[in-house]
Amino acid sequence: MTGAGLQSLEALASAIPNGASVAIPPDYSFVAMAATRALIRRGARQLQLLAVPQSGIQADLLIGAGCVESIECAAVTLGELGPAPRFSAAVSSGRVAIKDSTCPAIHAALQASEKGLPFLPSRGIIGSDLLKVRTEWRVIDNPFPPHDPIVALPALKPDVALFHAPFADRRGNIWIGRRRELVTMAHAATRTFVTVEEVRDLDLMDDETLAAGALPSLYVSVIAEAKNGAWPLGLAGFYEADDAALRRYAELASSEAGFARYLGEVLGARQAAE
Amino acid sequence: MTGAGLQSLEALASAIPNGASVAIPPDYSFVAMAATRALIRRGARQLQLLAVPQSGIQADLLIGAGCVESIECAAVTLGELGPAPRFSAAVSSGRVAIKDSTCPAIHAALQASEKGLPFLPSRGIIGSDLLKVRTEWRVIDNPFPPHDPIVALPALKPDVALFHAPFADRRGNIWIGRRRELVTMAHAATRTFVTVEEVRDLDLMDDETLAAGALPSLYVSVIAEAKNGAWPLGLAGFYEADDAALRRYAELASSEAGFARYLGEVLGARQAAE
Amino acid sequence: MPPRFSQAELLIVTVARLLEGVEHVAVGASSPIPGSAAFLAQAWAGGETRVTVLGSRRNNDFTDGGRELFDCAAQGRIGAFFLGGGQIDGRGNVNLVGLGHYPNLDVRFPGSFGSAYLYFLVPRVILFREEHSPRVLVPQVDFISAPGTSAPGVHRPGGPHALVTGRALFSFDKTRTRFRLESVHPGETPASIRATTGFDYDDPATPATTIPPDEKTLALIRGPVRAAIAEVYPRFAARLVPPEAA
Amino acid sequence: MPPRFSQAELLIVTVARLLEGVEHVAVGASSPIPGSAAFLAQAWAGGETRVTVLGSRRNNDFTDGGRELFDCAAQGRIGAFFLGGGQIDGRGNVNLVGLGHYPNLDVRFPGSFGSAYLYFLVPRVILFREEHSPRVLVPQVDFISAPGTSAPGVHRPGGPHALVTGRALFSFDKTRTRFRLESVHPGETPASIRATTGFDYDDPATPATTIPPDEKTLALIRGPVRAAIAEVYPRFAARLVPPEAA
Repeated sequence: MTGAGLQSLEALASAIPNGASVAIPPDYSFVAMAATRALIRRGARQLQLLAVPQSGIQADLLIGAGCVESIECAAVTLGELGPAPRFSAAVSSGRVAIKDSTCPAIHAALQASEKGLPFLPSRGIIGSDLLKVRTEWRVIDNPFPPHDPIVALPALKPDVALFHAPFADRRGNIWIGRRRELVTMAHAATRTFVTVEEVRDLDLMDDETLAAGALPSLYVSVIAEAKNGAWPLGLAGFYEADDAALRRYAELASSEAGFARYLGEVLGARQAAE
Repeated sequence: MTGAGLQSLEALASAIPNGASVAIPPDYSFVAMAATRALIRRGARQLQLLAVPQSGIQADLLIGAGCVESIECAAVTLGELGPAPRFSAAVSSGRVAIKDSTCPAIHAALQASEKGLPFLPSRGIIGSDLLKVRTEWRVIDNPFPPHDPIVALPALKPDVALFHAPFADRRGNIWIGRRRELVTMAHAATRTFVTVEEVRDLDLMDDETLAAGALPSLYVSVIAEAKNGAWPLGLAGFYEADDAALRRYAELASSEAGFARYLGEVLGARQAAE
Repeated sequence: MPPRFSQAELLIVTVARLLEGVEHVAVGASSPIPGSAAFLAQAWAGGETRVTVLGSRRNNDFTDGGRELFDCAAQGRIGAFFLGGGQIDGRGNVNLVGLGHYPNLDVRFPGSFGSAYLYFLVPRVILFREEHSPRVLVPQVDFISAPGTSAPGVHRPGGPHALVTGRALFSFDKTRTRFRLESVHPGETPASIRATTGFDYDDPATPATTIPPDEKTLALIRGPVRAAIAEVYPRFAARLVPPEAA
Repeated sequence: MPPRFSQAELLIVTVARLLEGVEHVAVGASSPIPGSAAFLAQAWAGGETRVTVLGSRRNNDFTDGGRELFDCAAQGRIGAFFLGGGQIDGRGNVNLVGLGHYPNLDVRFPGSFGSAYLYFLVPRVILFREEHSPRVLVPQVDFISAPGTSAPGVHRPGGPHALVTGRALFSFDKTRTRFRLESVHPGETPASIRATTGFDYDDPATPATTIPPDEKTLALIRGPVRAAIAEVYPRFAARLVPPEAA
């Protein structure tokens, strides 16, 4: 790749400052797990996570490792493997502040930033206690008939969007396929950091079929290569999730001591590769 | 293709009723010109065109042929070939009603329908005379600091979205590549009518690369095959515009008599093929 | 002799019956039984019912990112959806956030997901919770992730249609904002339902017994339905066939 | 002997000078000279300036549909854009709709395009109109497609930066909401500009003459710039090389 965008995984992790608000995708959508481990290795602190709109092992790991000050999300869960233990413990104890939300509210608030708008209206929500605890959300009058009440969601503008993708081209365009929440994240965020399986010597924009799944380099600040960078999660269409590794996480993370053991096992073992 | 979606071009044109509001894409984005000729042949009347967000020869042809009662658009022009003569004449004389708009307002109003919202806010516009002539647009207070005035655009929900695409798959999914205004149009419209160069015996969703550029059949009501269906416009990545034919249109359409001659030449000559 | 069936199979067929006539069923996170029910309804409809399963590649044609499910629902293109709940109360309110006084919860659940939106917009929302106990079915939820009903004037084309638990099937009466017991599952009685339900509800003079799946339906569940659900819920699919049928 | 150059080449270089330091220049519809200027600025910056041309395939990396240009501008990621105008007035208002009393116009123009949005959001909007006459540069436009300035309190990070015509270069003073004559093109005088301009403007004691393109710049225009603009404006590109240079 030409240009200054390509950096090492460590450099990428170091460029995400402590205290940054960081938007992350859901477990089924191109999660930057290698970068997550690099953030833990560098001892990131006080991150303000924004799950778009939910997270799983990524948020749980960062929370367990003490990297997180607050999280805004519609949910954090390990799916079929049960609740996210470090998330549940940290939020119940108040150690990590939570801004409870609902999936479409997070999508809409990012679209507000994408459009440079102060807010986007949203259907639903009225009557939910979310409206009580999210005191910054407003109910306004729909200015058109039937002039019904409608929720106005203030724009969310993350400092950083962070995800993993199958590949970048030599100009720094990223192939994201149909994972278009990544496009919204990148448009909304001030800076976008991407790890990729590989940099390919081609131009995504030369081929309309590939271009259809491309995020233009215009929105991308830093790219780092990370083979199997979504592990132990999968990368849809490229590799499956590592079921045993996820189960191992769910087992160990259920206690603080177990979580520490997991970190020791995984950070050490994968450091060479990453 | 399996399913009831595949029809003849004539059937597709007949299924668009007189008086329908019809959303059409800009000249550079997959315009259903063969279907446009079929609409003229069937004598469509009182169409309410919505250019997303501008149009060229397609709107000019429909207006010249008397199919149009009103048009909402940010612009109609033949580009390097000059103004759109039938549009200019019909709008100046008041024979066709115009709702002047601006490109992002049309995109936003369609996104409002896409989200089932009564309106979407928009930046800009305040101080433009568009706000005076579009009496249904409202200026509301941004409910968040600095509480500045902001325009609320009521949702646009076309009865029909009409466009041409390179191909459909056997399940009725449409490949639209990076022409994503077509996705917004289809999401916003009640029904979507698509002509395609061909129906291919594959499933777009089986291949993540192709899926990235697919509009799911969920949003598509009718598909018809039309070879060179964008002619005389091009189909980006598939064929170029027919420059001579476009020039011929611009020359003839500058007078009503010339326009009638053009219709005679083109509708007759292409009927067999379409 | 009637066929033997599992609890899961009874619940799948019970939920599937509620999906009749729905053109497009969407299935959210952590929903193996509702997902299986959607595939069963699809099989009954000769494949004409569209089923979209979150997290699936084979049964998810969305190409506009995470927001498409919600936009699609707001467009009126989704006929049925499922919600669970750590707590569900007698007015149809659901709690997916936690137990206790927010934010200092005694037990934290994963979160509200899309409930605070889809519950308003999808015409036929089916509440599904296998555990039927006073702990889950409460007089009033600790936190309203999504309300069962809305004040007049609030845009709300959607809402609760039915509640399926491991013991019974309830319908929801939007006018009375109350559940009504429709049928008790085999082995349960009106009294056992009353005893294990924390909220008040209406019941008919003689509640029906939930009709078990017949042989043909069981074959569908153990065949194509199991195959379809296995993609997203492999552990659940592995448990779906009773040992004696293996 | 100074090199010979065409009017188009003079305008290209004049516009390109206004793009210095801009990271991303976007070029809208019907803009061959601004488009060429953007490519010239890109060549001067060693390729580091990003140029997005509407209607181009080679110079348009947008993949989010027609709205992306506008969203991108609203995000602050577009530094410069161009607007024309059937009429432009002394307060920087532009009219792209028509002449006469709306809606019964005497002359209809194509329409406002994205002007009513981009003029508010792009920091450096360059007004470009080759015809410099009292017909085009009027005291007050008949229809304000987009206003040159906004009331205090209206969100407006962008606005007019300069006006380039076939006769002169003006800057725009946002505080005074007036144009200022910066330079007259070769062959023009302060008096000829005053005579052909329908609105009032400020002028310096001794207005400069617009500096013509040098040999090196002309080589860029006739080489890579011409090649790049030919994709979208083939007719314009064909006219770009003066006959004597062919």
